[in-house]
Amino acid sequence: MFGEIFGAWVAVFLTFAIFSFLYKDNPFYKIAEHIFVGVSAGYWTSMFFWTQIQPNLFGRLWPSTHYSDGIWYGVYDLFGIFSSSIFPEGGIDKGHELHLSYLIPFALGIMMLLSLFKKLNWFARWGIAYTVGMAAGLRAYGFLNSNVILQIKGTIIPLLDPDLPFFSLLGDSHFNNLVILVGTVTGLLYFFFSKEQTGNFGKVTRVGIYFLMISFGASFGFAVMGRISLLIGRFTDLITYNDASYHHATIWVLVIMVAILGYSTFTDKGNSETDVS
Amino acid sequence: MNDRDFIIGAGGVTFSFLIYWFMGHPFFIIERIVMFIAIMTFTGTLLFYIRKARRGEEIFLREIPGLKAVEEAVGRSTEMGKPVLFVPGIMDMDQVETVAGVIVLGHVSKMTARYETTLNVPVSRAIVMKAAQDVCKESYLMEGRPDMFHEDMVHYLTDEQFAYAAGVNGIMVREKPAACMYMGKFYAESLILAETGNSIGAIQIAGTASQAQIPFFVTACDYTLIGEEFFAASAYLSQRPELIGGIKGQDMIKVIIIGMIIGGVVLRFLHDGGMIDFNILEFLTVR
Amino acid sequence: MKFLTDLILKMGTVDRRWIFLVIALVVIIPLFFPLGLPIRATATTQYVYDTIDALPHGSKVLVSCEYGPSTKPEIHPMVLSVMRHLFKNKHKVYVTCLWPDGQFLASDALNLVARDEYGLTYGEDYVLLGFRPGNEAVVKGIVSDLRKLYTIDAKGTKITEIPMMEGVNRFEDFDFLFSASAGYPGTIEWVQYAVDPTNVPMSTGTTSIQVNDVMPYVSAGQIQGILAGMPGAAEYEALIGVPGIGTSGMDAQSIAHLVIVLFIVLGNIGYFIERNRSKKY
Amino acid sequence: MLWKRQIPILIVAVIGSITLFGWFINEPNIKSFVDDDATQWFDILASFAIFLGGFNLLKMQLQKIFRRQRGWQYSIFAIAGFFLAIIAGFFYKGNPDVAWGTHVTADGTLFKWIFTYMFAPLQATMFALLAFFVASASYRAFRIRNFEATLLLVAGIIIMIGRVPLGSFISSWFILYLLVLIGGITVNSVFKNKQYTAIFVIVGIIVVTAAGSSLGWPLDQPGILYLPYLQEWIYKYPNVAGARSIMMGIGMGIFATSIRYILGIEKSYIGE
Repeated sequence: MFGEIFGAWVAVFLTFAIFSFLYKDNPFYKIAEHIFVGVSAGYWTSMFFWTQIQPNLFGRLWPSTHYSDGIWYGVYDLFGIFSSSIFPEGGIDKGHELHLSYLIPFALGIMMLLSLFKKLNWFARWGIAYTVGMAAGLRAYGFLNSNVILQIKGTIIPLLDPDLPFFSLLGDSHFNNLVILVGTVTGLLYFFFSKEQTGNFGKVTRVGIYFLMISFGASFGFAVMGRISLLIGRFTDLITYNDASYHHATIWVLVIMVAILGYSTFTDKGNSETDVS
Repeated sequence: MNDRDFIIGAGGVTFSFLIYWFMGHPFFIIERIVMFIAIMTFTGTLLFYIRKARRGEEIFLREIPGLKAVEEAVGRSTEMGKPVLFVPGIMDMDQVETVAGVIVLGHVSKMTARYETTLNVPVSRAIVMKAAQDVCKESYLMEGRPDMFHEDMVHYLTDEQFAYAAGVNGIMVREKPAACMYMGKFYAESLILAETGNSIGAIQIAGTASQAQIPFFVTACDYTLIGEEFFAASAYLSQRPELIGGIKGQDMIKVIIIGMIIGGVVLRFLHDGGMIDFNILEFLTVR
Repeated sequence: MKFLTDLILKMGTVDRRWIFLVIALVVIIPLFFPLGLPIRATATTQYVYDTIDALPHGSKVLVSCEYGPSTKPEIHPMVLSVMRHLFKNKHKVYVTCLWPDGQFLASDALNLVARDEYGLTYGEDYVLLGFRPGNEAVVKGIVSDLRKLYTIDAKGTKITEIPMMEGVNRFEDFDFLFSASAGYPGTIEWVQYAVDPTNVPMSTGTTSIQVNDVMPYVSAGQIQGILAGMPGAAEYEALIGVPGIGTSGMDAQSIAHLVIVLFIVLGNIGYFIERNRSKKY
Repeated sequence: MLWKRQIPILIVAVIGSITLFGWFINEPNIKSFVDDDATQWFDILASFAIFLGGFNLLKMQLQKIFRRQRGWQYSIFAIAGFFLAIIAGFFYKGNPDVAWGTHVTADGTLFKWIFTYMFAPLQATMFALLAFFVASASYRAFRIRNFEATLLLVAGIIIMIGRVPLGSFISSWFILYLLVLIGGITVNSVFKNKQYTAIFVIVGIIVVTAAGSSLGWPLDQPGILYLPYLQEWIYKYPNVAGARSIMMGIGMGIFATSIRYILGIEKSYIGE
């Protein structure tokens, strides 16, 4: 319970410290920002180690199912002296078989880490090359299939469908289908670079840009919506932490912080501070 | 690689595939044949135009208004005696957009060298800083003004998104650049940058492919290079044949796609009308 | 008239901290004094509801949580509502996460809905498979062989020892996918690497900002409906009849939108006045 | 040069073609590599890359402290935060009942505490800041400087109002009156004649009022002007058309870039 109440106070402090940036750039904000940078780096590192490297790499190199007294597990036991939490006695039991081919990604990974040294800078390239190659192969297919071929399919509208009304505002209709067809084709033509956008072609591409603008308008509306939602979520949390069971953390932190910031502004009045942000 | 080698290579691949095919194509997932054809056709188109460009054939690219405005903006800064600010996005060099932004920077720095205008490039990644410095140095050398180049024109602020945005804002408010350019990958900070630039009355030109950020740039900047336009911009300015050829190749793929859409509508019409058996929708369904 | 135009122009140069204050107030006040505006489902939300409602009882449903604390206000209420709907219809729920923080939020949601509200048994009615790094590679892994990727669940139990995992070996063994996604990796990767190649139906709930990236898939029938941001969550809450965070946020959301629209209009009036004046002189 | 240049290019070419053509080949060995191992290797490498990022951060912050650069005091907080998370991740679970490995996800551990009370509020608040910036930008920067920008802002406003509950209270007749006024402004700027404008506005108001009272002012009729319907139409049709053309463009761009990587035409990933 103490952990929870203390946590609430920490959370409230950090929240207000970030919000204080709206007033001006100040030490509270800078502290919170730096804590954020540090904590998130450590957080990701631990998270990825325990969900990937330990179970899926070490778990395949030294699975408990193949545990024996040979040299291979001798190496493992040696590691175990340093950290019995990462390398528990008797091999790692994550349900994997022994796969020595995983020494390849292990080696690439170690090379990536060694690239921190200036002289071995290029060591990272092999790992990056693997990542790039793998992503390129996967993405080329995925994007071509879902973003191109299936979108072509989605744009092939039925002209001959007796059940479809000609006009209907909200349901499917011939008119709405045509809007999609015309918008998609003209939009694609707008991104045509090897032809001057003049004359009739220019008129067509103008239609295309109008469709793009409507789409950006919708993106804009949704972006505003999302940002407001996040703010609502933040305030809801702050209201929760203002509960008596958290000793009214929100209001206390707010009052103290405003007092300190106000005081510092008051005393700084004479200095020509040009820290604009 | 000359033409003969290319044709021999391409022909060899096609020939061996045909042999494989007529041997009963073991292990081939036949349901995905459409994708296979698409990949082969599109790759072929791309390669064809890249090679064409490399051979030195003239390839026409239309003018992009935002790009023309770049030179005007630099000119205006010169007249007013104010600096030019260039922001190459907040992501690292592994993003295609950052690379494109740095290539554009190369051309902007050539202009500032020519006009003797101050250039200011705050960056948020160490690797981008190195790359941007190299590019600017090269441009100033090529314009014969190495005396005007100093490494600090490209400077690192911080990796953290909002801290970086705040830093750039500070620069804008203090130095009041007459032209601000945002070319690269942007996230939520796009809005903060464009708003501040707007409030100091600078000419603003943006270029990005981040769809969610384009609206903020379109509304707050004078010119915006949208999505593909931005990639084309780097090809356009760089004049590197493989990039220009690639743009032309992508244009041709677009022609194929539009042809497929319109042809598909016709085929569907014929199918629905009972005139042909071929069902285009089924054909395009890949499992 | 002159007074009015001067006032508008003067407001144009106002310190932006006043604007910040206005926004803070219009969001906070409705949270304390709700108006209770009625919520009406949009077509895409209704589509998600109908799709889930039509699943036969006891279907195996994969729920994938791809969001973190930064987007929790938008996505979390959707996950809660969809889970309530799924458990009410007695489906088996399998939860995976493509984002590491998604796992915490998913386990919070399961604890709240499955354990506390419905009193279901872990491993028989629901299971938290947890997070694996690798983005689209994880999706591909689930499609080809789930058991190779997930040898253990989030609690460290071996998959082979979980009763409800019997007969579940790959993505095609699921009847439905719901992706609660806040970006990359998320809905788009599920569509590209899982749904398009296998034909398993899916619905999605996304952050507002992502809606437009996903809409073409919905329109082309690759996705069965979409819950769009916090309003989408509120609509789903209204459909299943259990109001939650989404519903309570809608008043604040409405007012804040209205105020922002007013800001845009006022700002533009000022812009026009200024432009006309500079033309005159 | 071989090690630094040729081998990386070869790796990309080989791995890229295997993963690309693996989609088409139904041979058990290749399939199991492409579907499982290749992606697993990728995952493992991604995890190492995260480590690299962590070390990089540590290096930079430490440098800042040792060189006493501006604001070095704050770097202490960054390093403290990093080590706090590392300690919770590797050395101190905080809950003896939980096994190593599951402690990063289970309840009641120090790691989870850091997530709930530090990481989550910080990340969420950083994003919530944007609500304020969007408001200020909407007041100061979003100008209808040309037709395109007008289209964008109008579509945005319709979506914003139409999607929230408030939108369903705005009668389509109100929008009609608004349209009459906007029409009046247009007439005024085209003809520059106050009489024409006045006539247009008065006639418009009379027509709308007459139509409204004869129909009994239904809230959602005519449907095309009722914001919830209108926003739904924009969202499902013109918006999808525009978004789809961008999506196809991006899809093609990524396909083309990937192919260039695999064929070794593009080598920017090794800094060329």
